Amino acid sequence: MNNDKTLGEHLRERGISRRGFMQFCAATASLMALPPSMVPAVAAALEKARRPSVIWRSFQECTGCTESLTRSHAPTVESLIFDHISLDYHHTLQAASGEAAEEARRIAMEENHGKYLLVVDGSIPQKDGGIYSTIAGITNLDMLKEVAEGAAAIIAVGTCAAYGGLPYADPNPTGAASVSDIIQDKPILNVPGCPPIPTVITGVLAHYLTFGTLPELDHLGRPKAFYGQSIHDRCYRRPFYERGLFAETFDDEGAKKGWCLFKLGCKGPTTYNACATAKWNEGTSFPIQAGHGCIGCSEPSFWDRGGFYDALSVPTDDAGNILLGAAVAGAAAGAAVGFMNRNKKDAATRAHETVTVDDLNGD
Amino acid sequence: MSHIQDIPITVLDRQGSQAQTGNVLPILNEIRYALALLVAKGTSTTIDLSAIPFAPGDREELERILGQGEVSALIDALGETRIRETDYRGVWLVSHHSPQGDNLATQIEVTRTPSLVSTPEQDIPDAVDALDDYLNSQLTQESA
Amino acid sequence: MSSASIEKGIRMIREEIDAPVASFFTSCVHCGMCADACHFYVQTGDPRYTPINKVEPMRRIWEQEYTLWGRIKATLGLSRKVNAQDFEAWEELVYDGCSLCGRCSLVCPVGNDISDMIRKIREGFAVAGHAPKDLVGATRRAVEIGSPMGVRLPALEAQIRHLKHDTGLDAPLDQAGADYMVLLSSMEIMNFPEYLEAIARIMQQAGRTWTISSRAFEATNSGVQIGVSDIATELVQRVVDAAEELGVRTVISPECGHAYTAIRFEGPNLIGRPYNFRVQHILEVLEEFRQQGLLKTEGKETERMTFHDPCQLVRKGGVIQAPRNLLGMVSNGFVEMRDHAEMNWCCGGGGGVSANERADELKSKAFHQKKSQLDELGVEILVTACANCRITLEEGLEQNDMDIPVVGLTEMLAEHLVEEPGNGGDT
Amino acid sequence: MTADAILFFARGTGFDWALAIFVFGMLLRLFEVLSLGSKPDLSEGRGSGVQGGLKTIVTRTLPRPAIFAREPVRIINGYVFHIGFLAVLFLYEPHIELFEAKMGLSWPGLPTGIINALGVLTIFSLLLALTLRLSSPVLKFLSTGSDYLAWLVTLLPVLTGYLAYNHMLLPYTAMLAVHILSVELFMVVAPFTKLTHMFSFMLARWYQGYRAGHRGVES
Repeated sequence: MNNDKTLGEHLRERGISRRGFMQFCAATASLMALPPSMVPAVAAALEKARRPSVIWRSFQECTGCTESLTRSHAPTVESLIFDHISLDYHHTLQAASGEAAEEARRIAMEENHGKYLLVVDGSIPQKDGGIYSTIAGITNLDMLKEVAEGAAAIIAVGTCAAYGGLPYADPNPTGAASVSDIIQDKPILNVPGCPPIPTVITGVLAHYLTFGTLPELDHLGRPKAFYGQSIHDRCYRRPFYERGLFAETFDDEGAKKGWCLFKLGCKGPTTYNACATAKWNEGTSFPIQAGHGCIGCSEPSFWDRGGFYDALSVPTDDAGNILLGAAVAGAAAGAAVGFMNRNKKDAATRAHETVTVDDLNGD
Repeated sequence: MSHIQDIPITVLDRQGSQAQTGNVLPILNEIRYALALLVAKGTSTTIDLSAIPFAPGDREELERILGQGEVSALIDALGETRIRETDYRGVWLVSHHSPQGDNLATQIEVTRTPSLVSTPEQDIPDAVDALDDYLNSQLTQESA
Repeated sequence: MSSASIEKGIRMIREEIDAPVASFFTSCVHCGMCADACHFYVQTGDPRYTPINKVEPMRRIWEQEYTLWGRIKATLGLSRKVNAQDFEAWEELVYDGCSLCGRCSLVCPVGNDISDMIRKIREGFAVAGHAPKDLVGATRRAVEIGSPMGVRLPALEAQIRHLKHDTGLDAPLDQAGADYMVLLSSMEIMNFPEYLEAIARIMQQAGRTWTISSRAFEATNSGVQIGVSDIATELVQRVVDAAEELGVRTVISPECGHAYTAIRFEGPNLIGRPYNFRVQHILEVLEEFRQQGLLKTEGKETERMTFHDPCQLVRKGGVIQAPRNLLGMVSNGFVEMRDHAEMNWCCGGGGGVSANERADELKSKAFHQKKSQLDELGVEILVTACANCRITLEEGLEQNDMDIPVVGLTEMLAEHLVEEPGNGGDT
Repeated sequence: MTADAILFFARGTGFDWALAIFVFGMLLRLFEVLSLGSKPDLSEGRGSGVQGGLKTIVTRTLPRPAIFAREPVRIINGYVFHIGFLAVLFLYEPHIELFEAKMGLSWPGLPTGIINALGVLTIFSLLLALTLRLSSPVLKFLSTGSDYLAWLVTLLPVLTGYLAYNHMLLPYTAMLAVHILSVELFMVVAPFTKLTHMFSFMLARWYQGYRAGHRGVES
């Protein structure tokens, strides 16, 4: 594939009409969560967009993120984008393997030095020199450093790459770290989620492809367009929260009526993601719609933030012992102070000499 | 059943089961506002439904209320785009689908004619050329 | 003999602080409601007279000595110990600026009995040498002579002779086995001898026997007012000894406020045991007579009159309905003040204030509370049942050029007693 | 430290310690009070001390008309922020969930909109309380640093709860963390300020009511 072609040319080469291109632009704008009024701008940008080289590296991960992406469907907007980008290395998806695959990667890195986009899924073990995850004898840590060096930008796909994710969970035996823990000198965009919503991954890629820049990010490095609002704020069950109607168990009347799942531990209020609007499985549903609270999988350390079934307002651990200890200590200290108080008062009482009128200094 | 969308979802009891989010009425109000704008200034508006949190059945409810108008169009370019005017004239429902039939995006356009229906400007000279080519080829055949 | 000192004062306050006091300080939210209940604050507008502020030295001693947090603060130098200057500064608030009327205790939203705390803090101030000299003098006379005003037995005997001469009625001294032992306040002996006559006539009509102890006829208790429990105990003990020696069933506290709460409620707690006799206020006795039909009156006053509720008798003594029932027997013109019964305003002279000449100006200011109540009603007669209130009211009315006679309820009743043949002054 | 980590601390260790200090402190205060003892009233009773005590615990909640007439604004405002604070604390569903988790007790809550409105009311009421405190000569005279601290730690949970719920000032996660931390501050401070009155008022009313009940006088 010729890297010099623009996307417009590329599509027309494939026999896509101008009207088809506009269809594509409308769908892409929607995918990027841009307002429909932006479609002409998207069209203008896409027409001229150049084909970027993309290297995808998978580290300490479960392939769930890639599954999410590929599970989507046959040629669609996303796949068109993927057709257009040059996915020069993805060890799960590419046909080549072993030395040939590594060779392809090295070539892509050299040819596109300073220009390629690096996509990472999985966390990076750092403990003991990073030996807990290696590919072709090279540790993930070394590989990330090597491949990041020539990248224009890095997209950390999935909570593991973005924040450490599951491997980072206490006690983090491999010393797992996120991409941004290791690489500080490159623009990094996080697409957290376990896994992330596939349209969000492609939406971010589309944005980079369209405008050649990373979209606006929040304080956790997430694109605001998708992570700008909490699940709770966009949840169709929100009205039940406002009215104080909650499912108390997973099979009670409230659950059947689709009431708010807050009391069943839904982390929607503190989880920022697009699940409630983008939804999953081609817009079919999302966990809350299926009757289960959000577990907050796109938030840092979600695995260690208390029970999935404990309401947000409930303390994360059972403080029974501490509380008992405090009560005992309070009673003991109280008894001690009480003892001192009694002594002091008794001493005052013992020292009491009967007061007579001569003691009053009246004159 | 090769697609998840093929699984039929039917809302049996809107009141009793998963009640409305209340997002149907706000959207209808937004459409009403857009229509007024179209009348007053001739400005078109597009509303992207994928950005709206819908409860199960909300989408169907919205489409039911909007109803089916006189015009339907099918654009078969990069996948299908189905366009239909609703009962409320000037309000169009535009849904983009992948070649496999997956719904990619649905928009409500409040306009005289949805932009996608109009022929792209550059396609017309191309059409002249194409038609010329055809006529020329006929001429060549005749003269031959 | 020891002498007064700040150390003794602090030690005494330490001794006085008990669980109720601690719970009061623990609960105070500084809401300031007690100020609005206090005539000294309301009439002066000086926030120092806010009742809870009057016990601030006690609060500090409590916090620094009886709470862990307070001990820590004191150790770290974050709070200042109570010193001589504090005693100096608070003396006026504790004695001159409080009549122990207890109105603040009734309005405190968290239920603090501030009045009782002031009663307690006075114990410390007294032994620290910070009691007003007039109160010390009165206390000395009470202990040494038997009456804070220095009234001796011969003065009483003279009044009894007058009674006999004027009415033919007797006031029997030291009569063992009488139904009632009557106590008198010095003021009644010196200023309001009508009271003695009223008692004699009422008892005669009711057919009850009564007596006065020559050893303990004084009802008032300077020890309670100045805040020296040891002296208060001694004074109570005199009455108890006399009553038990004479074997009376009931001791009658006269028309005096603090005398009633002192003998009725504080007494047994001071001497450390319950009595073998009952204690009743004269109004309680009269109310009993009324209910038993032993109190027969005729004719009714028609003047517009109101009743000044003595704080110790009504708010702190619980004798609320009796004076109203009794007044109803002899008056058609009775009207209530705006704030009455347990919410009455003090005359300003209670709690030793009237005996403390230094506090005269403040007392006069505080009286304006009563004045405004009276102005509102426009009464012709003011009835009360406390000799101390009566003196304070008379003074206050005179200072304000208000021409309203102040009458003791018992006397007023006596004036309306039905004269039955064979009774009365024709012996 | 990220917002979620602070929230986690607030919901976990922070809450445990704050609650522990609260329980420790309040028990300590209770012992301090009770250890000083009270003598039985030897005077002849006219009524029941127990009845008087119990009655006063309840009846002191209402002001006597004579005092209400003098300070209607201050008294009504006192009710507003007490009731508002308690309603927001005890009738907001997520809070009830907390009590259920900690104590196994549950009760019906109010719709969130009402709680939100009560929160606003409570905030304004507390602001008015401060204004009154600063403008009244008596209150200003009585007030110590501890009073203002108690005011602040009472306001903060209501204010931050309101801000969190309405997504103001900080992202929800951060504001929720701040909210819970402010509650923890309240719990830590409470046993060592006048906030102890939340429990001790019953003791104080009991003692005065008991004595009054025994003596047959008003209380």
